[in-house]
Amino acid sequence: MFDLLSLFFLFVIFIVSLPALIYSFSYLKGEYSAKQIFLAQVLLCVFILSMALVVTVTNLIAFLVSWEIMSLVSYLLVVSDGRNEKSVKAGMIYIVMTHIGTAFIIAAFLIMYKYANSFDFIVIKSISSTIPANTKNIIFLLLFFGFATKAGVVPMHIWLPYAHPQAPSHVSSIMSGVMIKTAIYGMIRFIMAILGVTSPSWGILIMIFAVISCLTGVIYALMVKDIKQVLAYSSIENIGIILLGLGLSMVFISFKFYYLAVFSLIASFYHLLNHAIFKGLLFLCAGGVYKATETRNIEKMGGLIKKMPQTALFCLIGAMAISALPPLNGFVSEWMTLQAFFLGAFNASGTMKLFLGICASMLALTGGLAAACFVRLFGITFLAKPRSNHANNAKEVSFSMRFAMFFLACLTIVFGIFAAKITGIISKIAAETAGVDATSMKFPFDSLSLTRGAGIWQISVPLLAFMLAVFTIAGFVIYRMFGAGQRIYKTWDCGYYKLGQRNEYTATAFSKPFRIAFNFFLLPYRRMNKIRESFYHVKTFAYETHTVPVFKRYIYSPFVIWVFKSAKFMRRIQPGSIHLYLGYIFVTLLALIIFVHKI
Amino acid sequence: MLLAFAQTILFIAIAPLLSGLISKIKNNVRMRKGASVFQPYYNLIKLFSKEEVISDTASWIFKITPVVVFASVLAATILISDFLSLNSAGNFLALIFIFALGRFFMTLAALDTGSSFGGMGSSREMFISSLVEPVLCLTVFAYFLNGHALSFCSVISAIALFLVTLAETSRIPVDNQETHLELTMIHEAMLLEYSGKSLGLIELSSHLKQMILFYVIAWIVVPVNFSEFLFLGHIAVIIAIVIAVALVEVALAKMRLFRVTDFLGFAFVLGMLSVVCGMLGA
Amino acid sequence: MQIFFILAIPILLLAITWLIKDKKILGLFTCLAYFTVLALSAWLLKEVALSAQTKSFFGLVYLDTLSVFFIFVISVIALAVAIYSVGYLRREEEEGIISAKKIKVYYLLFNSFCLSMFIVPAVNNLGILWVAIEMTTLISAFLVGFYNTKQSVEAAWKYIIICSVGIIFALLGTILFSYAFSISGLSKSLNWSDIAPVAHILDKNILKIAFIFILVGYGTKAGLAPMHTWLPDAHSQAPAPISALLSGVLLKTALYAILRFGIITIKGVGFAYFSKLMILFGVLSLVISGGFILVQKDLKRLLAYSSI
Amino acid sequence: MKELVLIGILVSTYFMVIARRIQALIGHFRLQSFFLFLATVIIALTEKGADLYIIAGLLFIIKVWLIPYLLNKTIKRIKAGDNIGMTINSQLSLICALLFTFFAWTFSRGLFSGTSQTGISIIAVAFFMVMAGLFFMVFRITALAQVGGLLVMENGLFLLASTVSGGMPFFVEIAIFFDVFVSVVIMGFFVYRINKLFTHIDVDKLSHLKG
Repeated sequence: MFDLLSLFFLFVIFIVSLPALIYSFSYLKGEYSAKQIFLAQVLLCVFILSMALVVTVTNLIAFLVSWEIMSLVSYLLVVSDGRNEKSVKAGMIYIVMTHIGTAFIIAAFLIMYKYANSFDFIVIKSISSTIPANTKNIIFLLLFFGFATKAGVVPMHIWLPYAHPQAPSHVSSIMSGVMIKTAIYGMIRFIMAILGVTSPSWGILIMIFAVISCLTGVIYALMVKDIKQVLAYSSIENIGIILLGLGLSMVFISFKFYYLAVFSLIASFYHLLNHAIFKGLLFLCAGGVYKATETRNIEKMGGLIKKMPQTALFCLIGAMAISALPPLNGFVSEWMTLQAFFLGAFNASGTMKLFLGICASMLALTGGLAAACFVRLFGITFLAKPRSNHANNAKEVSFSMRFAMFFLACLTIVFGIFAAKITGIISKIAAETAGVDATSMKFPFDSLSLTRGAGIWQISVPLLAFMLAVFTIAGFVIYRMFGAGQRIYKTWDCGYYKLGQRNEYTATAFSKPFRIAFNFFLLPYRRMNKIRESFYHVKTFAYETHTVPVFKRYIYSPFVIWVFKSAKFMRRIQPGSIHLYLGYIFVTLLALIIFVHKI
Repeated sequence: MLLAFAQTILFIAIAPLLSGLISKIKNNVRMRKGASVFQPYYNLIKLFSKEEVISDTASWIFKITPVVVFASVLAATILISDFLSLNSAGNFLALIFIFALGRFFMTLAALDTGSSFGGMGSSREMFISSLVEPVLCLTVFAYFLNGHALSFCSVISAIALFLVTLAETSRIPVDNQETHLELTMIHEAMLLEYSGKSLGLIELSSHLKQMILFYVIAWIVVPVNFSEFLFLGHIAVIIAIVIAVALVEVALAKMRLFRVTDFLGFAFVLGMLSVVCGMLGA
Repeated sequence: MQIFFILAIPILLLAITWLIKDKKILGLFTCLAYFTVLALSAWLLKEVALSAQTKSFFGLVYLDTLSVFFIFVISVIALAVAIYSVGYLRREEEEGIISAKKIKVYYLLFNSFCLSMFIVPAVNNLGILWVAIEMTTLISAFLVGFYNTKQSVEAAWKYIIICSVGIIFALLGTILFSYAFSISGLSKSLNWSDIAPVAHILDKNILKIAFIFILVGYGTKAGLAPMHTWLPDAHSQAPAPISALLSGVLLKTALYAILRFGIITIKGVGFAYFSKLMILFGVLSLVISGGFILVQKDLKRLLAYSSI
Repeated sequence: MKELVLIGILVSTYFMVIARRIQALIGHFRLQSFFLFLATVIIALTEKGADLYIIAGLLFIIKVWLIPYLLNKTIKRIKAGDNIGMTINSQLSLICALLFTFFAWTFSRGLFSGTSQTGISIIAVAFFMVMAGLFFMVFRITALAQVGGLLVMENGLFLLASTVSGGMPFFVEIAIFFDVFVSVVIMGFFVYRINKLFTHIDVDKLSHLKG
């Protein structure tokens, strides 16, 4: 089926996979043998193909098959450098979680098949109105939890921060750029297009989960030291934002505000597209930095902007885009989502206004925290003095990697400035998925802001970008005109001791205020011990802190322990005495005979 | 178009005057003579003529930050001027994001020089600004819900915005502007490495930013369009805000950094209150 | 017609193993024999399955698609095991675990085991079906106890006792079936081909009880959940090729018997009864074996539980 | 006349349940098989079926003479003491036996409401023998007691088959007899092997394979 929704997702898949492929040629050259490289490339192509299949297939079974292939191949890619034990563990968690998700999806498909007794999407769509309300809710819940596990929505996000960092960078850029989006595609296709949204409670549920995953994702992104884990957590946050837009459009559809539903769907699709681009870019930069410094711990890096200027520039563009700074594409989609909230609030009734208000403010909070997180990431990795000799003698990465990054960076800028035309196309897609004819609707694409008062100029991205450009030049001219020259000298070190690279602010230090502000959720652990030469002189000072992985500690570990405990308890069924075994047979026989008329 | 351009020039001119006025009032209240109202202008002129010292570890980001900050603030002034008036949610929101752009580059530049002051300043600045954003968004939300009328809801959102401006423009309860004591300075810590004309540019942009925020509060409270020459109401409100800020600066002492969450939490609750009132049409 | 050759070949092999002394030729012969059996069963499958007509020879042998399919499955696994056991036994002998004479005993038992398994799907009379399954149990008990260690004898003993008890209940079920058939006024016969078409007139109550006995009886042989206790011990102690044959095919033959009676009960009592019972045992087996698989350390026991 | 034989079978099973020594168990089994032989002869007379005579004769040869002889031989050979090893003492097992009779009687009355009164009582006895056989296997320790239990269940089924549907087809009966005989031989062989390996034949000590 090649309707607009599938074409859009195909576009998203290929726009991220292409640079990743180019990137992978030189990225893998280093530590793998020729055969392994070939295998990795083949797996990559199969992975991209399976994602393309997932998005275009029209039959439930074919969907499940390609879904399975996608999960398995991505598992293989995650554990591709099987040498270190962490990647095997990450792969294990990943494969278990995806299969739990697929189990939910299969359950939902079976119920749908029961009503439609055919596997084809169109047939199911045609009979979807006959499905009774509460079964529809059950199907929705199953589908949502199934796809949410794959998309990394919060309670089920546990695998994402483990799986993505372990995979090679170009693979994790595709995985977090696009693979998560196939789960979103699944949600849109099955819940909106096929099942049809009836009650607003669905949208509200999705929005609640989205807000939680936004906040958790961004707070953990602030706390983590591994560069790729930061990006993985920020993918959770961006998935939250996309789901926020999606939930909003579902709420509007159930309230029959079709104009707003299409608008928020545009915002969500556009953010999905932008996130695929700038997250892919950031992962490629992370890969470049990993290749240059052989480490992923940002506290060991620093000063890379002088050694790797181009990667630094591209990473800066990516960081600006993801923290929604004006001229770039991240800003446009987040700006549109916020506006969707405002317009929604204007039309919605009573408590809905308050709920939308809270969601909008949480979204703004996430935006602020995301900006903080990426300032920290960019600042600590690229700026100031290098903190380890690896970082010291880092060299610029090869041309094909830089070209891939350049391609994606240009895309972020292009998608930012020419947002108006692109949203024009996306509005058709959104209209078709929401099942509404949007020909009558006029979205003020040029201005991208919807106001009550007509006739007043509205700010639009190209106008904003133009103004910023003009004023930067003006500022530069002023800067050039005045002043009496420059002098290069050491950084200010209060005058008496030589400022080393150990005085710089590290990532943990940068996130300290956030750790204290959100300690009710992060439960930070802190240990300090001072070895004192004498009462006054402290010889050495050890400081250790980490945050408690709340979900893992309080939800997943107890569950896993319980499962194994009950399995051990199960072993007592087989104690070895033959009398007991015969007793089992006799008891089953007796039970069956007694209850025979019930069966 | 021309009017808008004249407005921006006017804003740039008046902005430093406001800070001078605030310090003048503070000194008078403390029974001191204090520097003249035009002291900020003298500072700027002096700075623009001085030589600039740049640290060796700084990269090109350090050099372009003053220009970017200045450009973003100028764009913000255009935004609130008559050319793109504030009564559309899009413009108001864009304002928040433009401030975010300026802050992003400022914090990066602070980290760039590699001194622990810069790191401390940027981390705290980011911490406070991320707590400010939801309140800003809520006030925009309430304003947009309530429409352009003076009502209970718009007054509360103005107060919330006032608290936020105290945080944004690093006034006393959140951050102390004058001090160089590394424990207390947030905004100052980021500018530490700057000197000469780049410092001048950044000082000018922070004055301008302060001016814009005061004007926004005035805009919410006085429901009249700038061009109707009834903006005397705006000037009156701005002067009232200036006096209020000066009094707050004198009366209160700087809060511990982690009390700021409660301070901004209170602002957030005020914002919520204004949304509720807007919702009930109060 | 092919069915006679399929049954004749194992008997022939039994004789040959008695005569030939040299192990290599014996192994080769067994593999060749089972290859021909596979070919014959494939031919039979094509003939019966595609043309969907049943063949029955003078009342005793009854072949329809179900039984031909089972014969084919058994012959495939039997060939594989035959080939595997050649190398396996040579290795065992080198390590001195078993003496040369034991290999001859192994082949004797292996061939008779396959013979009895081939009879099960072929036979028409339900009584003979019971006797054939009883024979498979007895022979495979020897095979499980082949190594004559403490564990393997214990496993064999448990295997033989539990399966015999199960099979006695199955016999009880068969008797009840024949009773239900006889009181419905028709001639007294236990042939499946006579009972099946006329199943709907049988007395519902007795059919239900009879099917429960059959299910518990043959269920023990098929390793369904509460009665599976012998399976992990027997499979972990038997030599590898034999436990492959055991869990690969023997459980299926028991299931074949349950299916035979199931068809009658479906016609007699209706589908819901049959499916509820099957789902009940299925879920029970899944849950119990799932629990064990998680904490199992011994590889062969793990495989045994997975076959449950 | 038929009732007399039936009571004989019932009483012999009770004797078996309370037997403490294996020798006694086998003796009572022999008695029970003999009564069973008498029952088949009576049915053969009423049904005038020629093959029933052959079956009765076969029953007599295998169950009354050959199997007990074999079991006694194995007992002599394994020299593992004569005690049957009871987990439940004989009084309690007798009460269980009575309970089983009552249960078997209610069960067969419920299921076979169609047939005549004597038919029901025969079926009840048959079911009781099956349950008694299972009782032996679950609550007796030595392996031979378990073999005895199996044989009792076998007898019960034979009784049920011959009375309920006038006996199974002739060929099947022969096959079942032959099968029972082979299984007893094989179990005897295994008991001998267990005795050689474990120097005792207590089944509940055979519990190394766990979990």
